[in-house]
Parts: sequence; C-alpha cells; structure tokens
Amino acid sequence: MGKIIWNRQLSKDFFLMKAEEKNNAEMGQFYMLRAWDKFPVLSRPISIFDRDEESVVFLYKAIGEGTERFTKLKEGDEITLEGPHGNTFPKIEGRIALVGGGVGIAPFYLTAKTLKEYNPGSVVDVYLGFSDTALLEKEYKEVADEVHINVGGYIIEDIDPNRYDYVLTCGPMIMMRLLYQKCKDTRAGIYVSMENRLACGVGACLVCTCKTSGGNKKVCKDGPVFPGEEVFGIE
Amino acid sequence: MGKIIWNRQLSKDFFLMKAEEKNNAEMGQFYMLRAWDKFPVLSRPISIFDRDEESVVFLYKAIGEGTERFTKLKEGDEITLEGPHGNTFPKIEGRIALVGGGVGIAPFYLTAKTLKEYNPGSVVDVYLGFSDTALLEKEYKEVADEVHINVGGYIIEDIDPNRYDYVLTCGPMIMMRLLYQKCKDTRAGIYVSMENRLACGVGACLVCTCKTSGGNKKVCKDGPVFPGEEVFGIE
Amino acid sequence: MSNTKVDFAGVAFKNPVVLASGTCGFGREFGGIFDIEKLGGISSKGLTLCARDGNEGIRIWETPSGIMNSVGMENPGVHSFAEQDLEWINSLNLVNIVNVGGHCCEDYLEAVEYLNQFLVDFIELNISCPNVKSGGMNFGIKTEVAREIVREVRKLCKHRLTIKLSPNAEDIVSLAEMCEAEGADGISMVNTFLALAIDIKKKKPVFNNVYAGLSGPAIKPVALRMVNQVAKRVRIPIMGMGGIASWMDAIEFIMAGATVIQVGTASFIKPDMGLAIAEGIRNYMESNKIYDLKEIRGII
Amino acid sequence: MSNTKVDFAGVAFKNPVVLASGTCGFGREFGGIFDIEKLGGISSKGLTLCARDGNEGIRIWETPSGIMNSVGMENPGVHSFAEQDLEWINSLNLVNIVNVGGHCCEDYLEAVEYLNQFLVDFIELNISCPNVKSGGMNFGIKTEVAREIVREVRKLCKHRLTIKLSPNAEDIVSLAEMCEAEGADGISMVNTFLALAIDIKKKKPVFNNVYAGLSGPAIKPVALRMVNQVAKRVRIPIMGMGGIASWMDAIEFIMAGATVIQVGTASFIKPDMGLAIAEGIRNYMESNKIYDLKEIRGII
Ligand SMILES: Cc1cc2nc3c(=O)[nH]c(=O)nc-3n(C[C@H](O)[C@H](O)[C@H](O)COP(=O)(O)OP(=O)(O)OC[C@H]3O[C@@H](n4cnc5c(N)ncnc54)[C@H](O)[C@@H]3O)c2cc1C
Ligand SMILES: Cc1cc2nc3c(=O)[nH]c(=O)nc-3n(C[C@H](O)[C@H](O)[C@H](O)COP(=O)(O)OP(=O)(O)OC[C@H]3O[C@@H](n4cnc5c(N)ncnc54)[C@H](O)[C@@H]3O)c2cc1C
Ligand SMILES: Cc1cc2nc3c(=O)[nH]c(=O)nc-3n(C[C@H](O)[C@H](O)[C@H](O)COP(=O)(O)O)c2cc1C
Ligand SMILES: Cc1cc2nc3c(=O)[nH]c(=O)nc-3n(C[C@H](O)[C@H](O)[C@H](O)COP(=O)(O)O)c2cc1C
Ligand code: FES
Ligand code: FES
Repeated sequence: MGKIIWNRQLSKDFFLMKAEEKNNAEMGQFYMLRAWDKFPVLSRPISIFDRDEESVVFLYKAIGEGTERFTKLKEGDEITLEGPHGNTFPKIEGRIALVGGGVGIAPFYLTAKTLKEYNPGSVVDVYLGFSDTALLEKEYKEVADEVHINVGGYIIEDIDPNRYDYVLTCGPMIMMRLLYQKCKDTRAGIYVSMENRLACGVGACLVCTCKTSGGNKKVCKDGPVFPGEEVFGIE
Repeated sequence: MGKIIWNRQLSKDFFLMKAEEKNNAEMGQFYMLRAWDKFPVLSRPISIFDRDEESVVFLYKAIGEGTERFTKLKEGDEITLEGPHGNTFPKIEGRIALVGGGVGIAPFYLTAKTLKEYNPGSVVDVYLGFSDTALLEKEYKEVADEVHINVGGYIIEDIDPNRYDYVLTCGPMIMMRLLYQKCKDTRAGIYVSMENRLACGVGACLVCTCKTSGGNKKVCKDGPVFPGEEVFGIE
Repeated sequence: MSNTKVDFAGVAFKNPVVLASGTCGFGREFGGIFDIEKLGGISSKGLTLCARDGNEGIRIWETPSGIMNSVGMENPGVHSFAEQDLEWINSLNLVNIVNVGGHCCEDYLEAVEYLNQFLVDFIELNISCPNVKSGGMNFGIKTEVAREIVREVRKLCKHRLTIKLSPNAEDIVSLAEMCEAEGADGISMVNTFLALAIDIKKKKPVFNNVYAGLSGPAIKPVALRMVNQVAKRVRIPIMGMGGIASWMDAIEFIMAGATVIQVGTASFIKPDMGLAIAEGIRNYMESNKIYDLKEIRGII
Repeated sequence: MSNTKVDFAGVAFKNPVVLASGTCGFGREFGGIFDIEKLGGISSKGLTLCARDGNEGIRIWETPSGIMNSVGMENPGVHSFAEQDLEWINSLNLVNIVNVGGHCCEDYLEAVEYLNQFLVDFIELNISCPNVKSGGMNFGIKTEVAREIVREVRKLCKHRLTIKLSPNAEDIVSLAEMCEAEGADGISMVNTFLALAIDIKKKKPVFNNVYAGLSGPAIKPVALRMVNQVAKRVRIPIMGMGGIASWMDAIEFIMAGATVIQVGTASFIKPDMGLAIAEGIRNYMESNKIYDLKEIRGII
C-alpha cells in the first residue's frame, strides 16, 4: 500500500502517476497495481517509468475499467503496489536503440537513464512512436542521446538497425515482430518486452505463458523481457 | 445524475450529504442512490432528510459497501438519484410525535418542517434515539417544538402517547413494534416507516413485500409509510 | 439503413430487447419512468393459476456482481391478471409474453387453458423457478420429467409457446432438444442459478427457503455458454438472458445464437437499462454496417 | 483457547486454509512473498502423466467478479514434479495435496501409480477440468462415467484420495455419493464453471478452445449451495471452494459443511489472501468463543 504523490494527465488518455514505494526496482520490471477492493478481480500490470528509493513513477494509458480508475486517483489516495516483478532489460553497453510504440515507451525512460549511468560511453537513442500526440519528448531528451519521434506513422521505419549493437523494444506485437524481422540479419541484437494478460503476476498460475524457442516461458516471471529470437524466431 | 454540493461527516459513521436534484419530493419519500457503475448491483434507498427545489439532503449511516462509497464523495462528484419514490407521511394536524431510532431519524427533519408549515398550530415534537452520540439537535430544534434526545437508552420510554394525536416512527423493527404496542390502546394513531431490502425501488420486482392486514404491500411503492395497525396489528 | 427488427417464431419484435419475467411486474411501473414502448417486448411477472403470497423472510440478497432472490412467485393469479392487466399490456406497442409457472401439472394446464381465450403473443412456460419448494424446480431438472409437462401444455396451448429453461438442469441441451421435439416455438434461457447465502452471525441461511436464485452479471459467462450450446443443437429460436447489462453483452448473446435477449437484473442497476441496450444495439449495427441481426446471429 | 486445527480423513491441517490447484504453482512463487507455512496446505498445479504445453491463445479473461481461464493443464508431468518439486514441498510444514488430471483412464492410472512411491498427503483427482478437449470434462459430468475412473484409481492409489468435482456435473450429489461408495477419502469441490466469452469486435470466442472455466467471487453462491447439498448426503469430509475471498466466505463454507476450504482466484486479488483468511478465521473463533470448527461445521 502506497500513497499517490501526484497523478497528471498528459494527453487525452495518457497519464503519469507517482506513488510512494520503497524499492530497488530495475529497468524493465513492472508492478501489479490495484486501486480498488475486490472488483475488478485482477490487478493491472504497469511498467516502471522511473523510480528512486522512495517512489515509483508510472506512465499509463486509460483503456478500460482498471486504468480508468487510476485516472481518478488524487494526491494522498492509496494504491496497492505488488512488485517489482519480472526480469529486467539486460545491462548492455555500446550503441543502443530503445524503441517504444504507444504506451510501450513507458519502460524506456528508466532504461535510458540506467544504461547511460551504467556506461556513460554508450550511445542510447530513443525512438518513440505515437498514434496522435507526441509526449514526454523533453523528458526523454534529458536521459538519452537522440530522441526520434514519429506521430501517426511507423516508428520502425525511422530506425537503421545497422547503426546499433542492441535494439530493445516494447509495444504492439505487430510492431515488435516487424522490428525483429528488420534486425534479424543485422548486427543488432534485439530484446522485446511482452505484454501478455497476467493474473498472479508472480509465476504461480501459468496464464501468461509465451511460447519461446526454449519452451513455454512465463511473461510475468521469466519475462517480460526476452531475446527477440526466442519469441519471434520460432514463428 | 446530480452533483454533490457537500458531504459532511457528523460522527464516526453518520454523514449528511447534499446533492443537486430538481425535485418536488415530499416528507417520507426516498431516493435510490448510486455512486458507482455496475458494482455493487443494487442502488441504495436513502430517505429525504431535507430538500428545496434544486437539491436534496440525505442523512446516512455508513454500514457497508454502498454507504461506505458515499462517504468518499466530494463536492462536484456525480451521483445518480432515482426518485423520489414511495408514499409520504400523512398530512396530519394536532399533537404529533416524530420518533426516530438511529438513522431512522432521517425523514423527520423534513417531516417536522412540513407539518409545521402545513398547520403552524400543530404541536410537533421530535424524539431522537441514538446508541452513542447525539446528532443534529440544533437542526431539529429549528423545525420542531420540543426535541427529546436519548443516548444509549430506549427513546420510546421517553414518550407518553397519551399526549399525542399521532405518532410517526422510523427505526429498528423492534423499536417500532414496541412503540406500536405502547400506542395501541391510546388515542394516538401510529404510522411506521419500513426499511425492507429493495431492488427496483419502483414496485416492479416484489422483493420488498411486507405482510399487512390489507394483504401484501410493496414497501417501495405502497410504502414506506404504513399505518402501524396494518403492519403490526396482524402479528 | 440498419433494422433492429427480428422475427421470433413468426412474431415481429421491433428490436430484440425484452424485459425479463419477474423484474418488471406487468410493465406499469417502469412505464411510468421511461418509454417502454421503445423496447421489443415484455415478459410478465410469473403467473400461477391461483394468486400466491410468495415467500416469507428476506427475498433479496446482494452477491458479488449478482443478486439472489426468493420471491417465490408472488402474483395475483391468471384470472386477476387477465382482468386487470392484460388489456393495458395489449394496448402497448410491445410483444406481450405471459410467463406462467405452477406447482403441479394441473396448475400449469389450467392456467394455460384459461389464457387461451385472451390475446397473448407468447406463453413463456417457466419450468424452472427454483423458489417454490414443491414446484418449478423439479420440472426443469430432468429432461424426461420436463417432457411430460411440455407435451401436455403444448397439446392444450393455443398460443405460441416458449419454454423457459433452468441452468440447474442436468443436461440443458437435451432439455432444449426435447422442447423442440415436443413442438415448442422457442426457448427462453436461462432462469436463475440455485445458490446459497449464509448469515454467519445468525448461523442460518439468509433465505427461509435456504436456497434462492442467483442472477445478474456474475452469471453471464455461464448463461452465454449455455445459450451457445443450445443454439448449436436446436432450430427453434432462443430468447437469451442471464446477466445482460450492456449492449455489448446483448451482442455476445446474439453472436452466441440468441434471436431475442431479455434484460432482468440490470433494470435494477438502471431502470431504463433495456432502452440503453436497444439503443446500443442500433448504434452498433449502424457503425458496423450490419443491416439485419441475422448477419451476426449464431456466428460463434 | 480456540484451535484452528482440523482433521481431514485422518490428516491434521493446522488450519483449514489450502491454496487451490492451478493458482499457486507448487508453492514456490508465493513462498517468496509471504510465509506460506502459516497455511494449512497447498494443492499443486494439476499434473498429468506427461508434460503438457497447455492451450494456445488467450488464457485469462476478466468477467464481472470473476475470471475465466483456459490454461489447459500446462504442467511438467508427474516425473519432473517428483524429481524437482516434491522434496521441497515435503520440507514445508504444510499438508501436501497433489492434484492429478488426465486425458484418458490410462493416464490417470499411470500417474497415480507412479506417485505411490513418493511421500504425499493426498492425491486430489481432478475429474473435472473443462479445458482439455478430450480430457477431464467428460469424466466428471456423468456419475456412471466418473465411477469407472474413481474405482480404478482407488484400487491402485495407496495415498489418501480426494475427488475434485465439477460444478458442471449433471448431478453433483450423486457424483459425490458415488465417490464415497467407491472409497474416496474426501471430496474437493468445486472446479470452474464452463463458460463463454465472445470478442464482439473479432466476432470470435475469446478462447481458442471456445469454452473456458469461470472462477472467483461470482460463483461463490452457487458453489456454496453445492457444498451444502453434498455435505448433507455424504459422510466423507469436503474441501470446499469456489470464490472464497474473505474469512466470512470461508466461514460460510464451513457452516455449509466443508472441513477444509481452498482459496484460488482470490490469491490474484491479493497474493497473501489465504493468510488473511486463516487469520480471520482464528479471530472469528476467538471472538465468538468457538474452540473447534466442529462446533459450526455443517450447521446449515
Ligand atoms: C508487463 C506489462 C507491463 C505493462 N506496462 C504498461 C505500462 O507501463 N503502461 C500501460 O499503460 N500499460 C501497460 N501494460 C498494459 C496494461 O497492463 C493494460 O493496458 C491494463 O491492464 C489494461 O487494464 P484495463 O482495466 O484498463 O483494461 P481492460 O481491458 O478493462 O482489462 C481487462 C483485463 O485485461 C487485461 N488487459 C487488457 N489489456 C491488456 C494489455 N494490453 N496487456 C496486458 N493485460 C491487458 C487487464 O489487465 C485486465 O485483466 C503492461 C502490461 C504488461 C503485461
Ligand atoms: C425506504 C428506505 C429508506 C431508508 N433511508 C435511509 C436513510 O435515510 N439513511 C440511511 O442511512 N439508511 C437508510 N435506509 C437504509 C439504507 O438503505 C441501508 O443502510 C443501505 O442500503 C445499506 O447499504 P450498504 O451498502 O452500506 O450496506 P450492505 O449491507 O453492504 O448492503 C447490502 C444490501 O443490503 C441492503 N441493505 C442493507 N441494510 C439495509 C437496510 N437497513 N435497509 C434496507 N436495505 C438494506 C442494501 O441496500 C444492499 O442491497 C433506508 C432504507 C429504506 C428501505
Ligand atoms: C426478482 C426476480 C424475480 C424473478 N421472477 C421470475 C418469474 O416469476 N418467472 C421467471 O420465469 N423468471 C423469473 N426471474 C428470472 C429472470 O426472468 C431471469 O431469467 C434471470 O433473472 C436471469 O436474467 P438476469 O441475470 O438478466 O436477471 C426472476 C428474477 C428476479 C431477479
Ligand atoms: C488459473 C487457474 C488454473 C487452475 N488449474 C487447475 C488445475 O490444474 N487443477 C484443478 O483441479 N483445478 C484448477 N483450477 C480450479 C481451482 O483449483 C478452483 O477449483 C476454482 O478456481 C474455483 O475456486 P476459486 O473461485 O477460489 O478460484 C484452476 C483455476 C484457475 C483460476
Ligand atoms: S501471471 Fe500467473 S504465471 Fe504469469
Ligand atoms: S423493490 Fe421492487 S417492488 Fe419494491
């Protein structure tokens, strides 16, 4: 149980929300959030946008029952945070592209920050694809080298995988799949962050299974981050 | 759909809430209130404490899921009001006692006010029984002749039915039954306001049926107010 | 232009939304609140041959996303209904479905026979009410027990006949097949699920009758499955119901195979929910260029 | 002093709370989050003879106060379980219930026979999983079909045996009576309700398998009724479940006749819900001066 520190509307359906939570979470992980008692039944998985030791920031898109409820939260309201759950993006160095589509941009703020801290010599470029309104450009510029924005088009067209050692991506399956295809025969190693539906969030119920070349994996526990090859290489 | 004008905590579990609602409601009627989408399923019946043409005031006790939600409402929040439903207290004159137990005091503010307006020559005394904290004494004094308060005891012990032409009561069944017994062989005619569980609130589903000497009656539509004799005379 | 009209056993409903039996009286009360003639039809409170007082004690209890009821078929009896309510109902531009229940075979038959002389669009035979100890429940559980009553009623009944099935049936598909074989014009499904609530303070069941009927959104996924199973196996049309509380729910039932849908508990969420659903269906049809609900009915 | 201990078929549970099969893996994951040894027991993810990959497509869907799942018995198979997990589970101070499913009679028998050699408190025979097309479902619907498998398994199984019943059974009471007659040590009930969800945009069922299993608070009133009906008719003890999400719910199940209760879906509401329920039961007992749950068990 943490308290909301603030909850800001960024655009029609995007919100940024900060909550109290002692943590040592890492880039790519997520929390199961809940701001209600027993209805709806399931908590909602939301990635970590940013964090410090005492708090976590979430970027979320209001799409249904649960996320709509999050939009109503005000400073001081209580929210249940279970986590941090899941694995993290790999600690890599070199030339790195972070590619987010829609709310899939969420994990890449902390990821850019972390990778630059880890090796300030790394080049970390961020590619953000939006369907209608660009968001958070200024914020991403503070933590990344280049920030590429695409509104209404296909962000992956803006990327030349040959410029990079690594590509990390999160967003719609179709986008991640195409990006995997685009990277496959280049030097860039690609990691994808999966968004299956979760129930327990901790690896106990097997509703989030993802077929990989290494057999069934749990998105909530073995993931959400997988080497692109493992997920899309078997399709 | 109306907006909350204010919502004030009076004691540990009693609240007074004012909401926008154009109405010409009368004493003894109630609204079906709802401040949520589909969960819980049923709306909550709450009596009219006070009203003017543009608004209604409710006195409610937080006891469960629904009323707890009402306590969270803030100025400007929306609430659905279906009503006014039900019959009213009779327009009577003379010496009248209004006897409320617990949150059963709710309808008697508007009732006292209305009966005094109807005939300023009437004597309208209010008897309020509370289990721990007395509430709203000042307010009732403004609209009634005498206000008797009993905390922790039995309010009906304070009443001499022979002093009155009419006794109107609302509260726990056990209290209303005892009061009926007490009035039975006196000159005072007694009316009781029933609190059965409702679903539709408009007379369509028959879940609120109350056995009376005149056959089954619907508390939500034929009531909530019944002559005491009709309800308790057949027991 | 989309047309919400549907044909059910030869009767035209101007839209597929009907208020479910027991949740809307005889239509008068809701009629005072919104324009019920914008609906497709109305199914009356369950009627029995003689008037009934219904069950004693608590009659309604809330559960997570559902309600349990134990009204126990309180009703004025078919005679009073025919004298006092039928003319008014028939004056409305609505398909008029008269729901009939009973204690025993004779009750059903006499009630149905009595109604033969009146103008009625459908008799909806409730073989499934779980509230009357000696009544409805038993008829609707076993196909062969139900067959008897359906057969006898069918012989006697001059009106179109739809049989209201219980989700507590041992085999709801075989029950529906039996109804079709015995000449029913349609199936109404489902009635409430037999359920229990306990007052742990009193250490007693909440309801005097111990078990009561569960309805509302909680049961929707199971009701929908049953409608789909039956729709795959019978050719007579289905009035589908059980927890429908939005136009999306209604479309699900139609895609599962229902021709008409009924709205019960959801009218307690919002008295004019039926209307909102009818409007939602129309909007859905228009924006998806569906001209007739046939195009999506039973496509699952 | 109140004592939450219960005896189930000769096995002592320190309290009546067990995590339900399929919702807690083999206990490891929740074990990292709270002290699971404060529970009474744990029922393993359903195991089959051979490893299974489970169903494709969406596996979970939210419904009003419920969830539908279609995991399809993904599991590593009994051999891998025995080698990799069993020792760890047995090291815990918990009653160890091993849930076994299967495609066909031979699968069940081989799995159960294989497990004879290991330390296990109970085999919980799942004859009710609605997800495996050719599997579980069929066994649990008709009493006489189920009898065969229960009889064969009972002959072979050296462990205590509890049979997990499906709420989709045609007659759950006769099913339970059959289990008792065939020598089962207990009954676990209920599994999930067969249900349907439709994606109206895609005009397709949400689940690849079309139907899936409904669980959670939505089903509680019906599950509770079934437990009560069975408790009145069998003498072997019952592990009751279906939507339990508070200690009050648990007490209802105990009053309805359950000896042990299982918590499934509610662990997704709050991972340590089982613990909260166990603590709630203890507090309830103390404040109501109940020394042994026997005093309230089956009092409805
Ligand atoms: C590991 C992970 C990280 C995520 N990070 C973010 C994030 O940072 N910001 C953000 O806005 N969203 C994120 N999502 C998606 C987010 O969880 C869903 O948008 C959200 O659960 C939708 O809930 P709802 O009640 O608004 O929608 P509803 O459609 O009402 O939800 C119904 C059910 O479906 C599930 N569901 C619906 N859409 C999705 C989805 N796209 N992915 C997973 N489950 C879904 C819900 O959790 C719920 O159980 C993440 C998902 C996962 C798995
Ligand atoms: C005509 C009428 C007028 C009323 N006027 C007032 C009033 O002015 N102020 C006030 O505080 N209360 C009033 N009540 C009682 C009030 O409706 C209940 O306290 C309230 O519904 C409890 O809801 P809950 O969700 O907090 O409780 P829960 O126990 O969670 O409710 C569960 C269900 O039971 C019903 N229920 C529970 N207690 C009662 C009860 N005592 N009477 C009727 N239904 C109940 C609820 O409506 C709901 O459907 C009135 C009741 C009736 C019938
Ligand atoms: C209060 C109440 C009374 C009901 N009475 C009847 C009845 O008399 N006859 C009948 O066939 N069904 C009756 N039903 C069942 C409904 O018609 C419907 O089949 C059931 O509630 C499922 O639909 P729902 O979830 O939309 O309510 C009643 C339901 C409720 C809630
Ligand atoms: C995700 C999930 C997986 C399940 N897997 C199994 C299983 O493998 N074997 C089994 O017997 N029951 C299984 N069940 C059923 C539960 O054990 C339980 O019987 C059912 O969910 C009802 O209880 P609940 O409402 O508390 O969840 C599963 C349930 C869920 C939600
Ligand atoms: S959500 Fe339960 S295992 Fe992943
Ligand atoms: S609440 Fe429906 S008739 Fe009174």
